[in-house]
Amino acid sequence: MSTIRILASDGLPAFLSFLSQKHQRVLVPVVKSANKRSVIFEPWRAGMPVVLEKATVPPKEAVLPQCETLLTYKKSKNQEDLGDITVSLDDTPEALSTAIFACRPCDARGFRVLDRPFLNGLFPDPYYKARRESLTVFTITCSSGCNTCFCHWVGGGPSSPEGSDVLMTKIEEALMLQAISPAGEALLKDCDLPDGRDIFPRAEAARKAAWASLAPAPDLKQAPQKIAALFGNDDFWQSQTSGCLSCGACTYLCPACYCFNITDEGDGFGVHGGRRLRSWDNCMSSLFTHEASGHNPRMLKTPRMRNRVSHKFSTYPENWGTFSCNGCGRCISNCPVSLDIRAIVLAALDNAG
Amino acid sequence: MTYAYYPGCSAKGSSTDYEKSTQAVCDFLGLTLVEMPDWNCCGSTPAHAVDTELSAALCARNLDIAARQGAEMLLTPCPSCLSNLKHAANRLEKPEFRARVDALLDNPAAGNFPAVTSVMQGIAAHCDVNDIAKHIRKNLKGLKLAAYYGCLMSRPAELMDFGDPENPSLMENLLAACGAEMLDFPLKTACCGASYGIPERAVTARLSGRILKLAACMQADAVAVACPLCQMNLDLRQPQAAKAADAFFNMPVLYFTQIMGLAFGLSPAALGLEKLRVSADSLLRKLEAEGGKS
Amino acid sequence: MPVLNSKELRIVGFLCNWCAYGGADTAGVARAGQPTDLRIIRVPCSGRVDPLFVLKALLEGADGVLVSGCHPRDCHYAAGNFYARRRLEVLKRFLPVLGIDDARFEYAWVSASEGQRWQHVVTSFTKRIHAMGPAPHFDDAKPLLRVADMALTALRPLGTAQNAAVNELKQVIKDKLPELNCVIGWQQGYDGAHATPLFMKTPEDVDKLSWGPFNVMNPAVYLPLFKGKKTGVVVKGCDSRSVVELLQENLIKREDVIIFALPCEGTLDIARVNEKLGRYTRINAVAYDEAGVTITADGKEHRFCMNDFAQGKCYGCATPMAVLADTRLGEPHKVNPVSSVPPELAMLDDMALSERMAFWRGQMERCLRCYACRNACPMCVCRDYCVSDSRNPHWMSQDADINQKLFFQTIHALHLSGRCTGCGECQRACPVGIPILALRQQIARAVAQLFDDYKAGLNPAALPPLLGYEAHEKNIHERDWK
Amino acid sequence: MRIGIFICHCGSNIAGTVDCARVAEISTGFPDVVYATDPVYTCAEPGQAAIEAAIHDHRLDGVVVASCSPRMHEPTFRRTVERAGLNRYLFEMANIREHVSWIGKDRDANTNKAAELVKMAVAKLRNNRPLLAKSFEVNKKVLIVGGGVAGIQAALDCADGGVPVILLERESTIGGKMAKLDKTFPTVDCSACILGPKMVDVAQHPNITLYAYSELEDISGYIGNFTVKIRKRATYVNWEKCTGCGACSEKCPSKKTPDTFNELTGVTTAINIPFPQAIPKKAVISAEHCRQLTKGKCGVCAKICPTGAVVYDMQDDVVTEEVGCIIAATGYDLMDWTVYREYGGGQYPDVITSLQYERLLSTSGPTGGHIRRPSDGLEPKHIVFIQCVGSRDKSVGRPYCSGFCCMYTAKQAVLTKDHLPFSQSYVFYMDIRAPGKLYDEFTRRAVEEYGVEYIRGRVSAVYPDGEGAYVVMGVDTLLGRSVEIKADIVVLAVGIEASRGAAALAEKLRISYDNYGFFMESHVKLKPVETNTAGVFLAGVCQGAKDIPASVAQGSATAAKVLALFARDRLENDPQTAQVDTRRCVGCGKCIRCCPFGALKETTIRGEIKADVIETVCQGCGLCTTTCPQGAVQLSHATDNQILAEVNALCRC
Repeated sequence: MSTIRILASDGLPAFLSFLSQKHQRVLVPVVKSANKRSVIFEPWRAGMPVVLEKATVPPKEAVLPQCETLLTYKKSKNQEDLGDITVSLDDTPEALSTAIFACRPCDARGFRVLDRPFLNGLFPDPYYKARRESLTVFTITCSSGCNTCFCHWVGGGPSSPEGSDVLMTKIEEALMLQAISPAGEALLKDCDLPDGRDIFPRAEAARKAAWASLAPAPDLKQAPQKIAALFGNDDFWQSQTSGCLSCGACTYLCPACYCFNITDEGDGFGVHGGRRLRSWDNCMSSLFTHEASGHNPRMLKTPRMRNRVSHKFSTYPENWGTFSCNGCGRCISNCPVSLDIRAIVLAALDNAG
Repeated sequence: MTYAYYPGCSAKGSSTDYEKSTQAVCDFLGLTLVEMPDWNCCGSTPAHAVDTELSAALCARNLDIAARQGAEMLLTPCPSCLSNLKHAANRLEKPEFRARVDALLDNPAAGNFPAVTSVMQGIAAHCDVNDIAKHIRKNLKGLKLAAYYGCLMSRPAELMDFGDPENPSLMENLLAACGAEMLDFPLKTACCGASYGIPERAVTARLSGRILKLAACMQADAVAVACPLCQMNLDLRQPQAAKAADAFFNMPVLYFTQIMGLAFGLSPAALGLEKLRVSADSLLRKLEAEGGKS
Repeated sequence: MPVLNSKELRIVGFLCNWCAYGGADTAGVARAGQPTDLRIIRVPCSGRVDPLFVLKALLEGADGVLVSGCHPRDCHYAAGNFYARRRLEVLKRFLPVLGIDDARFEYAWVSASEGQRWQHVVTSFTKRIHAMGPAPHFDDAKPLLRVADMALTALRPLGTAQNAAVNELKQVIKDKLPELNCVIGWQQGYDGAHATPLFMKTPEDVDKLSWGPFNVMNPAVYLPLFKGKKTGVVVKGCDSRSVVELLQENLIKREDVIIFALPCEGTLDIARVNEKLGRYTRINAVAYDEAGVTITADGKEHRFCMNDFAQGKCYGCATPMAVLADTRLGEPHKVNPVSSVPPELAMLDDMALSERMAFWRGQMERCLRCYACRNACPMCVCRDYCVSDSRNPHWMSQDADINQKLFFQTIHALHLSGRCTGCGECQRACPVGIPILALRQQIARAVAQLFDDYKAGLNPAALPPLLGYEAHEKNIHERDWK
Repeated sequence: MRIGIFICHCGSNIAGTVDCARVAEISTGFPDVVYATDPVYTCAEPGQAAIEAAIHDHRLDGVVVASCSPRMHEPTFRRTVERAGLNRYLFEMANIREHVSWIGKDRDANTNKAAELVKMAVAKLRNNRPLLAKSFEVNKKVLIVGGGVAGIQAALDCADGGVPVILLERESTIGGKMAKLDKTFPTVDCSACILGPKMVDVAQHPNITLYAYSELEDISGYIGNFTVKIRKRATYVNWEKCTGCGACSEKCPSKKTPDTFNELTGVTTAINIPFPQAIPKKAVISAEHCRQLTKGKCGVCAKICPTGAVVYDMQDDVVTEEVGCIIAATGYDLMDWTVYREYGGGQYPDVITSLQYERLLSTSGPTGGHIRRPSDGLEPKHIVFIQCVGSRDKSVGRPYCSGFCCMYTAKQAVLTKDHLPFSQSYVFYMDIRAPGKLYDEFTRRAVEEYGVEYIRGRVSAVYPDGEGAYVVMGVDTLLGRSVEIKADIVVLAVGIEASRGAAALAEKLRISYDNYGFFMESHVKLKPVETNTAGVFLAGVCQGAKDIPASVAQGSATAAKVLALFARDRLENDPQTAQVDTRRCVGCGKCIRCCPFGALKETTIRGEIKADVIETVCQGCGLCTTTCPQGAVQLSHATDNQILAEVNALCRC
C-alpha cells in the first residue's frame, strides 16, 4: 500500500512551508474578493489564507503560462560596418520547481492532456518539459458532483488519481494524503506528518459517497463518430452556437486547452533587446485561423465552436484515444451566456442517432 | 429677509426730507426699516480719499453692527454711503486687508457681513412693479419726470450691481409704476458737480446747469433724484446753474421717495416737501388738474 | 537612453504641425528658454491625437503628457481641434479613476505666432510635473482588493416581474414570426437558476421564452450579426438602450429590427446568487414571489430578495421599460428620478489616487485576456478586428502584465466614450469578476457632465457627443496658462 | 532598412549648445542605422550633395536629418533624397535647433535630448512607407462667390485668361459695397464712374456667367472637381424678358418699401431696380412688400410691363454647376452699432452710419446728393464724425481695426465741405491710419485745406440737447480736456465684420474662419489668398479688412492662382492621405461622420459596407484614424504604428 499521511487542519501552514522548502513555489487556491468572488492559484507565502475550493481558473499556468518569454535576443553592430549585425539568443527555459496544492482531479487530468503535445510528441517542448518535470500535483478529491461538472462522462471522476502525485481527501477537519506517484511517495515519506493508514477506509467511504452523488453518465462511446458525421451539418452547428459570443473564456479556463500564439516584441537593440513571447491563444478567436494570405477558413463563430467541440469529443479521441475534455465544467459555469457543451454533445448524439 | 437700515449723516441733516419720505414710503409698503444702533460715519468724502484702511474700518464697524443685529441685508438711501460700504465690504474679503483693518478696531469685525444694497433696490426687491401699482392712491398720470441717478449709484458696474451703468432704469420703473411719464433722460448718470461745490463753484454750476437745462428742454415737470448731494446741488444751487446755462429754471428736484409718497397719497408734510427750495407746488397743482381731468 | 538622472522627467508632447509646433518653433527662434524635459511628437492635427496615445505614454513610463494644437476655430483642418477638445477633456476626467493624477496630462491651444505663450505653457507644465515628481507605476503598487457596497436602495421597487404579460407577448411574437429571420430572447439554461439566449424561429421556440430576474444577458449584442436581416428582439429597458445606441450609430437599421418589450423589475446578480448557492449538484425548485426568488438546491432552500441580490445597475436604473419598442405590453413601475452613483464607481470615488492604482493592480492581475468583456459588449462592433491583438496597428503586446491588461480596459472604455449605456455586460461576463464596469461608468459620468447630461442610447436621432462638437463648448473651458 | 543620420551643426546655431559629434556617435547604436555624420551646414549645397553621396555610397534607403524645424527645411531635404532616388517619404527630420539648441543652455541635457529626438525619428522612419501621388483631371472653370469689386476683378482677370467664370451674387446687382459709395479716396473720383465700366464688362464678357440674386446652396468634391448647387432666388420677374425700362417701378403703388441699397435712408417701390447702373439691370419684386404677393390684389406691374416679364408665381430654382476651383469674395457687413447706446445706438434719427452718409452724398441717393438731416430734412451746419465705432474696441468684442474708416472719414469730411461750404466738420479719432499711397497727404488736406477739426479722443456720449441739435461729449486727449460739440448730424464710422452668412459659407467650403467670421488664409504672410482647402481662394474683405486697391489686388492675385492652377491639365494630390484597410473596416461609418472634408464615403465591397477615402479630397488631418476604433483607417505618414514607435522610443527606456 502507498504511503498515507494525515494532515490536521491546523497543520496546513506548516505543511505548505515544508513544501516550499522542496519547491521554488507552491501554488495554492486563494480567494480574490470582488463583487464576483473568484478563486485563483497563487504562490503561497506565509500567512496567506488558503481555501480548498475548486478554483475558478485551473492551475494550467504552472506549466503553460498565460504569456512566457521563450527567448530574448540582442542585436549588436560591427562598428566597422554598421550594417553587419550579430544576433545573440538566450533561450534558457525559465522553470520554477512547483507544487500545486489542492487542485481537483479534473485539473490534474488536464496535465495529462497537455503532456501529449508538449511532452510526448515528436518534439518535446523544452519550456514545458522543464516545468512539468519539476511539478508535483496535490489533488483534493471532490466530495460531491456539481451542477456543471461531468468528469465521469469523460473517463474521470471525483477521486480520479490521473495526473496527481498525491491524492488528498477531506475527512471532517483533516486531510488524508495518499501518495500516487513515486514523486508523491518520496515527498510524503520525507514529511513529518503522522501516518494515516487507519483512516484510509473512511476516505474510501467519502470517495464512494461522492461517486454516488453523481447523476448517471450518458454513454459517449459513439460521440466521436457522430460528431464527425455532423461536420457538414451547418444547421446543427448554427442552432447550437447561435448564442456564442466568440470570447475566450471557455478555452482559457479549460485545463486541457493548450493552443498558443507566438509574437516578437522589440527591435533587439538597446538595453531591452527583443523578446519572443508565447501566449495563450484560442480557437474562438478569428485570428486563430487567420492565414498569412489573408484567408480565414473559420470566419464565423459557428465553425470555431464546431472546432472546439469536435476537437474535444471527436478528432482528439479518434487520434489519441481519450477525450481532451475532463468535464470540469468551467466552460459552462463561466460562459457569459451559459452555453453548455454537454448539451451540444448530447444533441449530437441524438441528432446523428 | 431681515434688513438693517443705515441712514447716513445727510439723513440727519441736509436731507431730512429724504429720510422722512423713505421711512414713510417703506412703512407704507410694509418694508420695516430698523435703524442700526450706534452707527457711525461711513467714511465717505474725507476718509476714503486719504486712507482706504481707515475708511474701511469705519465701514467695517457699521457692517459689524448690522451683522450682530442678525441682518441679512443692509439698506442705505445714500449712494455715497452705499458706494463706500460696498467698496469696503469688497476689500475686506481679502484676508490681509481685513487683518490690517481689524487691527484698527477695538473689536475685530464679525465673520460674515450682510449684503449691502440701496433703499431703491430694497424697495424693488420687496415689492415688484405690479405690487406698487396696486398701492397707488393718486395716479401720477400726466407728470413728466426726468430720473436722475447721479454718478455713484451705478458705478463701478461690477460692484454696484445696478444694471447698465450708463443707462440704469430702476427709478424709471418704480415711478412709471406710479403712473408718471418717464423721459428718456440722456444725462441720467452725468456728474452734477457736487464734489466741486466748495472749491470750483463755476464748474458745479456748469454741470448742474447742463442737467437742468436738458430736463427743462425736454419739458420735465420735475427731476427725480436718489442722492442727497445731487438734490442739494440741483435744488439749492439752481439760480447759479441757471446763470451758467444762460437760462431760467423753476425745476422742482424731488427725491424719488417723495414722488412715490405722493402717488401713495401720503401728505406733503409727511414727505417733507416743505423743505424743497424750488417749491413742488407747480407739481401738485398739475397733479390736481390732471386728477380733475381723469 | 535613460532620462537624465535627477535632472529631467519624461514629458511627452503631441503637437499639431500647423499651430503648436509652429509656436514651439517661434519660441525657439526667439530664443525663449525652456526646460529640456519635453520631447515633441509632431502630428498633423490635434484631432490626430488619439487619447490612447496619451494613456499609452503614461502607462509606459511618461511622467507627463502635453497635447497642443490650434486655438479653437483656427484649426488648419477646420474642425480637428474641436473633436480633440471633447476627446481630450473626456480623457482628462477619466484618468483619475485609474489612479493616474490628471494633472499629469494637459492640453493647451497655442498658435504658430505665440512663442511666448508656448514658452510659458512648457515652463509651467514642466514645473508642475517636477513638483509632482516621477509618476508612480502600476507595477510597483501593492495589490489592494475591495468590494463595492451593494446595500443599495433602488429608484423603483424591484421584483420578479412574474405578472408580466409574457403569454400575450408570445402570441404577438408568433404573429410576427413569419416576417422575421428570428426573434432573440431568453430561455432557461442548464438549470432553473441560469438563463441562456433563445433564438426563436418557430412557434415551439416561442413557447420556451422566459421573462424574469434570470434574464441577465443583453440580447442587443447579437443584433449587428443579423445586419440586413429583419430580426426581432425582446428587451429589458437597459437592453433597449443598447438597441437605440446601435441605431444612433447606424450599426443596425430601424427597419431591420422589431423590438418587443415588457416592463423589467430588475435582474439578479448571478455572481452573488452563485456564491450564496455554493456547490450544489442540482436545483430542485425555483419559486417566484413578488419580491424575490427561492431556490431549492440539493434540498436546501435559499432565499434571494431582489432588493438584496439585484445587479448593481438595476438599483440606479431609470428605464425599466424599453425606451424604443414596436410592442410594449404592460406598465413599468414609476421611477423616482434621483441621480445616483453606481456602487462600483462609488467605491472608487471613496479611494485616494494611490489606492485606485493599487486597486486596479490587485484586480487586473488575474485578467486572463479572454476578452469576454469585449465580446459581451453590444457596442464592441470591431470584434474580430479589435486592436487588442492586432500588429498593425500594434497598440498592445501579448505580455500578461498589468499594463497591457489595464491598457486594454482603457481602450475599451475610451472607445465607449459617449456610447456606453451602462448595461454592465462587460463586468458580468468577466469569469474572474474584475469590476471593469466602473471605468465605463466614469466615462459616462464625464460625458454627462460635459454634454448636458447626455446619456447614450436614449434617442435614436441623437448624435453621440464624441462624434460631434460645438464651436463654443458650454462646459469645457481652457485652462488658464496666464 | 539602411538608415543614414545627418546631425547638422547649423554653424554654431546647434553646435553651440549640442555636441553634434556625440549625437552622431550615439545614433550609430540605433536600429537600422548604418551611417551617421555631423555636417556643419546640411542644407547648404555641399551638405545636400553629401546626403546624396551617402545614399549612393552606403546604399541608404532612409535618411534622418537632425537640424532646424521641418517646417523650414523638410521640403528641401525631401527633394534632396528624391534626387538620389529615394521616395521623399523615406525621410524624417529631428528638430534640434528650434526645439533644442535655441531654448536650452545645458549642453549635456541638450545633447541627450537631441539624441533622443534622433532616436524617435529613426523609430518613426523604420515604419515609413514610400508614398506616391495620384494624378487627376481638372475641370477648368471657376466659381466666384460675391460680386463686389474683388469678385468682379477676379472674374474679369480669369475670364480674360480664357477661363469660364461663374459669378455668384446674393443681391440683384453686382457692385457690392463700392457701388454704394459716392466718391473714393484719396483721389475723390466717382465710385460709379470707375466701377461702372467694370460691371458692364462683366455683363458683356463671353466667358462670364452671372447668377445674381442667387446663393450657394451646397458644394461637394475637391480641387479640380467641385460640384456646386446654386439657388436662384425667385425675383418674380422673368429676366429674359425684362428690359430694365423701369416702368413697373414708376407705377408700383407700394412706395414704402425700405431701400436696402440706400442703407435704409430712403424708401423705394416693391418692384425696383436698385440703382441706375445696376448689372444686371433687371427688376426684382420684394416679396414682403408687394401687394400682389402679400395681399393677393394689385397686379399693376404685370399690367404695365411692356414685355410681360412679371411672374408672380415664380419659385426658387436650383442649378448645378461643375467647377475646378472657387474664389470666395463675400466682403463685409457693418457690425451692429446699436450696441453703442451712448452714441444713441439707433434711437436718434440724425446719428447715422458712414455708409448711410455716403448715400446722402451720392447723386443717386435718396436726397439726390444734397446733404440733409434725416429727421427734418434741414442742411446740417455742424457735422461730427466719430471713428472706431466697433473697431479696436474690446468692450464690444471687436479688437481689430477696420482698416479704411480713417480714410473715408477724411473723404466724407472733405466732400461735406464741398457740398456745404459754410459747414464745420469735427472728427473724433483714436489714431489716424493712413499708410497707403497718397493717403497721409489726403488726410492732411482734409485738416489743412478743408479746415476739418480733428480731435484725438473718444466720445463718451451723444444726446439731444432738447433744441433740435445733439451734444457730443468727448475728450481731447492732446489738450487733456473734455470737449462738448453741438452737432446737427453725427456720422459713425461703424466697424466692419464678415458678411452675414460667412460662417455658414465657410462650413460649406470647409475652410476655417476666425472669431469674427473672416476666412482664414493659409499663411498670413506667404499664402494670403490661399486657404487650407485646396482649390479655394480668398479675395477682398472676406479675408480681413482692406480697402478697394487691396481688394482689387487680391482679386487679381486669386485670378493668377486660378490661371496657374489651370495651366496644368492634371493635378497631383499630396499622398499623405488616409487609407482604409478594408479587411479591418467594419463599416460603422464613424470616420465618415467626423471627416471635416467629406473625404470619406461608404462603398460596398463584396456585399459589405466599407469606408472609402477620396484621396483627392483628403487633407490628411487624421481625425478618421483617431476615430476608427479598430484602426482600419490609417493616415499615411502618421499611422498609429508610426506614432506609437515614437512613443515607445521615448517611454520604453
